Amino acid sequence: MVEYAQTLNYVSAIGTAIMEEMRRDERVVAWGQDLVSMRGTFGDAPGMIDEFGGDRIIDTPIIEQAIAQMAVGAALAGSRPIAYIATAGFLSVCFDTLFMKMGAMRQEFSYKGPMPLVIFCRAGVGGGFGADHCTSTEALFMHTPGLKIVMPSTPYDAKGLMKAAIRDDDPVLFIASGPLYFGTKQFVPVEDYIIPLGQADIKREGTDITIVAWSGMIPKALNAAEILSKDNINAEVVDLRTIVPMDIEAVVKSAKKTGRLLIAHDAMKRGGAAAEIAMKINEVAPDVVANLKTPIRRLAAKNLGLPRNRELEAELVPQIPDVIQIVKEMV
Amino acid sequence: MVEYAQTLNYVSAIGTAIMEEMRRDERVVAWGQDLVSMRGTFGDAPGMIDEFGGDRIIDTPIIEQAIAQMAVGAALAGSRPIAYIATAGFLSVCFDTLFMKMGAMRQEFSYKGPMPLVIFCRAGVGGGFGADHCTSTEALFMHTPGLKIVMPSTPYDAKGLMKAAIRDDDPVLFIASGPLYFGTKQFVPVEDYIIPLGQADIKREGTDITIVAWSGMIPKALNAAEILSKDNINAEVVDLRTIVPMDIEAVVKSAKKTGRLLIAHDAMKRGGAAAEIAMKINEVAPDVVANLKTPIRRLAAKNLGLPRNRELEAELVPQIPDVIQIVKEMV
Amino acid sequence: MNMDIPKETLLMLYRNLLTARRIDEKHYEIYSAGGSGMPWLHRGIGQEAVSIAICANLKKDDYFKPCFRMRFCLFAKGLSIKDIIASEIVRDIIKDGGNSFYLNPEYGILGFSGSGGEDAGFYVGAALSAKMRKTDQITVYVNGDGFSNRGSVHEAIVAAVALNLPVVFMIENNQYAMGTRSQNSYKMDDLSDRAKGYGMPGESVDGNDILAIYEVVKKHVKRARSGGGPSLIVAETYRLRGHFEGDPQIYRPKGEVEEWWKKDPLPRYQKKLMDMGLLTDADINRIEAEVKNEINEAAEAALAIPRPSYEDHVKTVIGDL
Amino acid sequence: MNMDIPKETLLMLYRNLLTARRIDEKHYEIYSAGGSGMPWLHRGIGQEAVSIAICANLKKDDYFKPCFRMRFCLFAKGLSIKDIIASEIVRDIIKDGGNSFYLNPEYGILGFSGSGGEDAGFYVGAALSAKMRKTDQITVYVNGDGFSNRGSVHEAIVAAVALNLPVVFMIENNQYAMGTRSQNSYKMDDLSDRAKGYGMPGESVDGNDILAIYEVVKKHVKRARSGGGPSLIVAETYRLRGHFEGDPQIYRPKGEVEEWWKKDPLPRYQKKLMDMGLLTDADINRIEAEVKNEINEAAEAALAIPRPSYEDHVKTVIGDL
Ligand SMILES: Cc1ncc(C[n+]2csc(CCOP(=O)(O)OP(=O)(O)O)c2C)c(N)n1
Ligand SMILES: Cc1ncc(C[n+]2csc(CCOP(=O)(O)OP(=O)(O)O)c2C)c(N)n1
Ligand SMILES: [Mg+2]
Ligand SMILES: [Mg+2]
Repeated sequence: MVEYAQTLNYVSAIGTAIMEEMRRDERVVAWGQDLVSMRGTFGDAPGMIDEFGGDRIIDTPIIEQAIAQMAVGAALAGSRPIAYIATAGFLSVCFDTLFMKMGAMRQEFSYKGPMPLVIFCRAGVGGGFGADHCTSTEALFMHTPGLKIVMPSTPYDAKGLMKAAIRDDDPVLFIASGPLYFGTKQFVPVEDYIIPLGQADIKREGTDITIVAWSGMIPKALNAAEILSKDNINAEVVDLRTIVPMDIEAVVKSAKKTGRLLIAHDAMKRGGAAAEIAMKINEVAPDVVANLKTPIRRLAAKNLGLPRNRELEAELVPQIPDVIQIVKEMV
Repeated sequence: MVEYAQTLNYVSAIGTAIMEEMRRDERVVAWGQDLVSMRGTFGDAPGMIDEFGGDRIIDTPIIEQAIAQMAVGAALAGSRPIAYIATAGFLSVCFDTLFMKMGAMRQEFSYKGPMPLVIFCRAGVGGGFGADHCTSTEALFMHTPGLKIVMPSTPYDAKGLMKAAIRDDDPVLFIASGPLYFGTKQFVPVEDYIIPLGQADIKREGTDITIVAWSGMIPKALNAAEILSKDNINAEVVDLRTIVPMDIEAVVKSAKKTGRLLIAHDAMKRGGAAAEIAMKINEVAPDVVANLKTPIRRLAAKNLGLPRNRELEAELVPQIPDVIQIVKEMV
Repeated sequence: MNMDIPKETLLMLYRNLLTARRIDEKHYEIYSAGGSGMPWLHRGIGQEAVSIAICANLKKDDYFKPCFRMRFCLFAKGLSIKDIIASEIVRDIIKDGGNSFYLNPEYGILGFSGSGGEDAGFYVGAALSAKMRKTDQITVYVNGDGFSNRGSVHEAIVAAVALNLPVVFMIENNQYAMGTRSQNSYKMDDLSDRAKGYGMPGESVDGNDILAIYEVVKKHVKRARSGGGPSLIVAETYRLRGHFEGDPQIYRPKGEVEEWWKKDPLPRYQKKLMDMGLLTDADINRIEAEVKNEINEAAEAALAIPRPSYEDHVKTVIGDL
Repeated sequence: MNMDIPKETLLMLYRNLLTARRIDEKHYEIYSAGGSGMPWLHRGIGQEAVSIAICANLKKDDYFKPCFRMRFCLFAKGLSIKDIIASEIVRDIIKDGGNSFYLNPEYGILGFSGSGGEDAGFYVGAALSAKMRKTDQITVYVNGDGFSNRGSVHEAIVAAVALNLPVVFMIENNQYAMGTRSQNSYKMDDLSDRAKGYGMPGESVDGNDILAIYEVVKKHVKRARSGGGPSLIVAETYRLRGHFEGDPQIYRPKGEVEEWWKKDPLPRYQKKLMDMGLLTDADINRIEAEVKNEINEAAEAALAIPRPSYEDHVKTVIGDL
């Protein structure tokens, strides 16, 4: 029986996961900008900075390239680092290391050893802070060899997945959702649990259409599903949770059941993850695709750089009414 | 009547295009590593370095971030720069400027003015030089707002497209194919011609299957098509030439004619351009897709970092026999 | 030493310094009232002397990027105060026929990177373009003590040095980058020693003494304009407010802010001008009233500009949607 | 000054210097013969003294990244010559049970970036890890004069300085980065002034004088190991061959190569040891024969290792294909 002892918001769930792992394994260390000086990064994980700050959690200057690179070196040297890059948009500032080295380097040199590291960042769509702070960048890393990508949508998932990420021997990119940071709290078990990477989760059962989404798109999809249910449209919401590895079987199974498939994400449409997911399903389950009642569709941001303007941003990035509309078109 | 006066290889066709544009418009300038000191970058475009070297063509230190960024600033300041980043793999070294600024910045700030610049680089698959030197990176830029992508496969196209790129008022990423640099020479008109961005070209007419490809994959597709023709399989090869904007109509038209569609590229499969093209076709021409004789397929590199080893690399990246095999599976 | 600055310049500096202060306060007022559309606010109060002194040394078409939190000082480069405020509160400046403080080549504003320091090369590239176009335009490129550490800023300096470009680099050291003290990033007493690593001249200046900055910038701008190549100025100042409005500032030693308020550049310069006999109480009151009036009118006009509509925005951008 | 270096060390340095030279020549021989699988060759002849002197100051588990063209010197860090050659000619070292010179944490080799300088942070991160793990491991990180300009190298230095990490940064200035003379990138007489920009110590040394390098590195390594923090050494040397084999080298001033051949570190050190009475003609011949023999055997063994097969390669990598 699971004992629910704490109600945590999303960011504190992440902080708690990291703190528990730091206690469990002294090789786990963390660095980034203002982790210690501003204390807010790990939410209100109690005592975290007092316990580890300055020693195993350290602040760095504004040097994202070094922050990411140091994780590679430290992981190879025997630590299990968590490197904090504040914003998913800033991943492009240290991109060579993420794209060409972190996952690819061991493959390039046929190296068998572990490279246990987590890049932890926050995707920021919703604030209207402009391209750098708000762009969702997961599609870039989907096209990156050897990098796992975690994008949770709830405190419970965030804690379990962060623990899995830290214990993984491969590099993991953990993209938290900024808008969910201080969202709905959830009971999160005190005891140790992990959610294995590569397992999707059905966040809402339904019969008429499958909506595949992740991270900040999940609450929007769930909200849309609630509203649609009043019109007797019963949507199933599949939360991928990890983009790489991807639980394509779960998607296929759901699509087979509902007969319709919509893939929705905050990131820009052209070259986005939805295209890959759709193609993948065509490859692994052509029969299921052939039997769909309507072609697979995708809902994603317009092919434009995000503006410095919250309302304009909301026009470019899919919102609840957009989900409702496209579902109605499909059903 | 077109007057054929010069036989040029691919790289000299590019150099000739740049030289002609520099003569035509004094705002056109170029910089990068060793353009002047090593002279080879523009092929044997006659007299180019003597005419412009040190003045309008300059060498920089090994500072790719600055090389790319300076193009943005200079373009806004009234020049029409061509910034040379030696290898398409190194684009990840200056990625923030390419991904978040070059195309996105004008959109971020609702800016209407021009930003005429060309990033010129060479994609290197084929050499076995490892991930950094050989990785094909176009999919990253397909997911980039506001950036046009040119990837020619012949000297004729290379010259006409480079001229179009230089005259374009938007930023253009020109990814030349390293393996084609010193490949087959072609008659290239002396007089001024441009090939508009966004027009695909049918490099081989066929009736049984459409192979969509670009850049270094085109010769492989054409070779495969020749071999397949001996088995009475008649493949049509559509050369996209520009990835953004994409001539999706040409692809649809060809697929409608042949009834089968294969998309092939050198880049890694997961999150690659083929997925986007397939999804796009599903969106714009669901009827054509519904009538295909077999599902759309893609042929791309394995989801791995490229090794420092020519033979292994060739195992990971599609070769002529791979094209032949998949076509035979489809027909 | 300041005696050779013409009286009009001295008074112009005063008026601009005061204007900057009041715009910053106006932004805070609008932000606090809510509903304006500003997603956040990073105030620049107390640091205005640096940008104001720089602008006084530049021509309209010189290239200048101030510290991100000092963008509002670009009025001193020629932008209208209305456009400054409209930029900050995210109005449809384009449709209004105005000039955004983010991207505006006519005024030497070549974009602004949210990933701090990524724009360094933009401004150096403009200097290269100016050299190739044989104009006498120069660049002043400023970052805070934090972003100045970034690799892209370094590469931009390497480029400017190697190509001998007319660029004055500046670090506006306000002692903090978010919660990180600059002394925790730099292990040297004088940040302008950074210049020695590139073989270019560098010097530090009191960033709260507007005339001192004015003179140092003048010297470096002159050097750049006459082909002398790049150099570095470090202006020592202080961030009097939190990183953003709402920052609990747990990282501040007690009493530090109070100490720095005593060095506030505005009253300091006011006193200096009074001591020099260039400013009376009556002048002060008159200028204050004029500036306040100007800013109130500008703010009202800015607030009256509609937010950009999706349709108008999309018209300004390229690409298939 | 060199008199306190033990005789065995002096002779070990000689043997390693000679071995390095002969490995480089062996690589050239194999490359020229063709068919080995080497995709290209960037020779390091004439620069060997730097890496050999560094290795003599390091323990097996210290972190060390040499200049990319000097990787073959890693035999002096403990790798077998067979593994060095096998790495260079792209054999299946993993299956053979050997150690690649590209990525090998056991020997302090933490990967090698084809985009030069991108690995700077890897090696600094290892130093941070060592500090956190409370070991006494240190890092020596070397780049050429070219890659040393990159922003990622700068950020790695900023990190090492801010966090006071045990890292000795080095620039191996062989006067060229491909066709670009280093004096066209750096506008200073002494490249080690770069250190001043970070507030860390820096010094230059004759990169063709193995004992001079040995002593300078010893000093800096000791400083790093005892918690003194990062520093910079610039070794002045020369690239005697083209950037790659086949480079037409149109950028070289006439006679320059010939001048630098006169400063070749190998005969120079040989003469010094003879002058010191530590080496006779007979010794020289004996060592030469031993080294040659060792390398020939290693090369033969390396060439006998099969190229990696696709199946074996894929077994070592993760991810769905
Ligand atoms: C590349 C990048 N990293 C991190 C941030 C987040 N960030 C915004 S402002 C800031 C501090 C900047 O410090 P400084 O340059 O000293 O300017 P100041 O805030 O003091 O004016 C940081 C870290 C960012 N915007 N860009
Ligand atoms: C980021 C990056 N830019 C460019 C290159 C191409 N390149 C390979 S070696 C080299 C020159 C390096 O010069 P230096 O660091 O002085 O080393 P040296 O060749 O003199 O040993 C260049 C530019 C590269 N590999 N990586
Ligand atoms: Mg600051
Ligand atoms: Mg060199």
